[in-house]
Amino acid sequence: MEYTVKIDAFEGPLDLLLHLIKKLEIDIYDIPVAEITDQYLDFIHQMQRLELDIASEYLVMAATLIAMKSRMLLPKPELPDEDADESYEDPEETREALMQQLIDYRRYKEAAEELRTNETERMQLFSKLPSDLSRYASNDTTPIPVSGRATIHDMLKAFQRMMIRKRLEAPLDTKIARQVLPIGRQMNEMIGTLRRAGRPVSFDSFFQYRDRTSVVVTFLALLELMKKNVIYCIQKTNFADIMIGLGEGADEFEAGTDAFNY
Amino acid sequence: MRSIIEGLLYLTGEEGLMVDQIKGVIPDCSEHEIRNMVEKMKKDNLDNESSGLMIVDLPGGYRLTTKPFMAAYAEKFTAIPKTAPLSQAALETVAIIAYKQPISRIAIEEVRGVKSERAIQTLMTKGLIKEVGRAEGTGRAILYGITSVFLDYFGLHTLDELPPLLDAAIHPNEQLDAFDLFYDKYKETVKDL
Amino acid sequence: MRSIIEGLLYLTGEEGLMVDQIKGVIPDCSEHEIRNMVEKMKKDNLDNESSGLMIVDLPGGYRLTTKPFMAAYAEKFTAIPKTAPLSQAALETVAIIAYKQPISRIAIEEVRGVKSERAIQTLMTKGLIKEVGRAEGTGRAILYGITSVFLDYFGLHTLDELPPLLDAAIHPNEQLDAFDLFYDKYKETVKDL
Repeated sequence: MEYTVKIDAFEGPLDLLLHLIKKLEIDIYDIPVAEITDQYLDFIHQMQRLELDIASEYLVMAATLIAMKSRMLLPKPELPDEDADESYEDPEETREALMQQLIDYRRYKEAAEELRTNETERMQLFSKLPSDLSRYASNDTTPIPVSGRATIHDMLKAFQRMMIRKRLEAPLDTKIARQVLPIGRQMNEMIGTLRRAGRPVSFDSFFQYRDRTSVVVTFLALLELMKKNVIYCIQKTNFADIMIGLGEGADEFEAGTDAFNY
Repeated sequence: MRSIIEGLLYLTGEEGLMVDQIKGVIPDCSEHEIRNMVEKMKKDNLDNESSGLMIVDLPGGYRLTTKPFMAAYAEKFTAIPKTAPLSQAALETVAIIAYKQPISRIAIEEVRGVKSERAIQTLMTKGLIKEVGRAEGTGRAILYGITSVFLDYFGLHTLDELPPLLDAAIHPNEQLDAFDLFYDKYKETVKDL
Repeated sequence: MRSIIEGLLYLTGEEGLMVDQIKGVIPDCSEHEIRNMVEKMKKDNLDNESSGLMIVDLPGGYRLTTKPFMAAYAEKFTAIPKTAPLSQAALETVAIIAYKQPISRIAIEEVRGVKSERAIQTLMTKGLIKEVGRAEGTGRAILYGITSVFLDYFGLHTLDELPPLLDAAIHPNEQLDAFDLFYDKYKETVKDL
């Protein structure tokens, strides 16, 4: 028989035995000890020849199988020998125990396979990070619940997510940073956004690309538009979002796209 | 009510939205009404081919996720670190724990026929299992049980939804009682992870 | 196409989704087609009274957000005692302070890329951070550091027990493994207390 599988493809001697039983089309409820022992030892030898590390569990199982096979070849004692140093181990009982162990293990292995399906399905599903709801919180002075405290793990996970988030925020095409961003075009872009929104838009939302050039150009465009009364800015309270809306001068404004290049 | 639940599902995202929390926000609604409504929303989302979103069950609540077909696109856009699937060893180990909890390491190793220390370690750090007590007698071996993270990880609402074992040697009722005993503790674990 | 855009809008959440990013995912679509589609989705969402979400414009893109009426419910939601006591924002901020103290608000915001006033406020009121001095030079910005409440809260004896911060930006997964290793030790420590 050719073995194309490596030993680390198995989760231990029971897994290997189940593989052999399946391959040899043996009835798990009636395992031929001699045959399964030979096949098992063959496999182990093959692995040894390939100089693979074989975990001690595999060798223990090999020893058990050999002991069982050899006892089966011996005649059964007529009467229990009470003077014997070792009590007689009935190979039939050993076989029965091994069979039970294999059946038991196979059940969990099959359950694990079903869980694998669940896992795979679950990994296809993605969610967003929870929104920051702190702006809705009326007060932050609620004491920390002792039972539900965060752990270092939570903190570091949060940190890691932040790093991923920042990577996602970076512009997809980094060449953009090197391009000249015409302020005129940026001004038109902003007016377009405000018109489409039909209501004031937050200051922050204009600064989606965080590279230096686009931040500077966007900010200059904002200042220019404010000077020309095309837009207005309001901030209701300290630290509240600054809201930007279209001003009186918006209708007649038209920036030349080549104006104010930087 | 439907719009409120949708809004809250959006805001809570990956964290998920508990039925209790919905009740806190809409006190006039019974748990039954909430559950019926979400089931309806779930179905509508699935039926609606022009929607890329769906609602999945969590223990005690729900979570809004993208549909499976979105996976290829979604990976690039989520800020949530992707985890590697469990190793075969860890998967077998967690299956044994789920069906036989509370269970000691030695008992797990008897079933698997191999050392399972590392698999248990992995499962602990992933928060899928936790220590639920100590065995009687000498040694007082640590006993392990699953957490609600386990249920979430495998997309199960309750432990009842575990696939039945082939030759059912475990009595389902015993299993349930054991689960109830731990349930409160699970909740704490999840909070601690 | 509509379902893909919806899914991506959900995943990007508050960050928003750029038209360029949509084009990157659906290369066959022109910017014009994308804009038309989103305009239609926008309208449908507004008209649909059973939806709590709407799409708003950003420069160069769009963002999915809750409808204005949701503010009252979001407020109610935040008033419910939470299972997760610190928000993602607060956890990020306290992590940065723990590793980089003494540090000013501006420096924290540079790392996070977003305003952090509220998060700092929250951490101050919970006693996890405190003012530890003033920066040199103009402005003399307030510098923040962690407190002994922080150590207690996160189950540390000394600051030395904080796991080393690897290059998280480059190797997010390795980073998590390092956390996992640390977490084991941390749990053992806690157990002994």
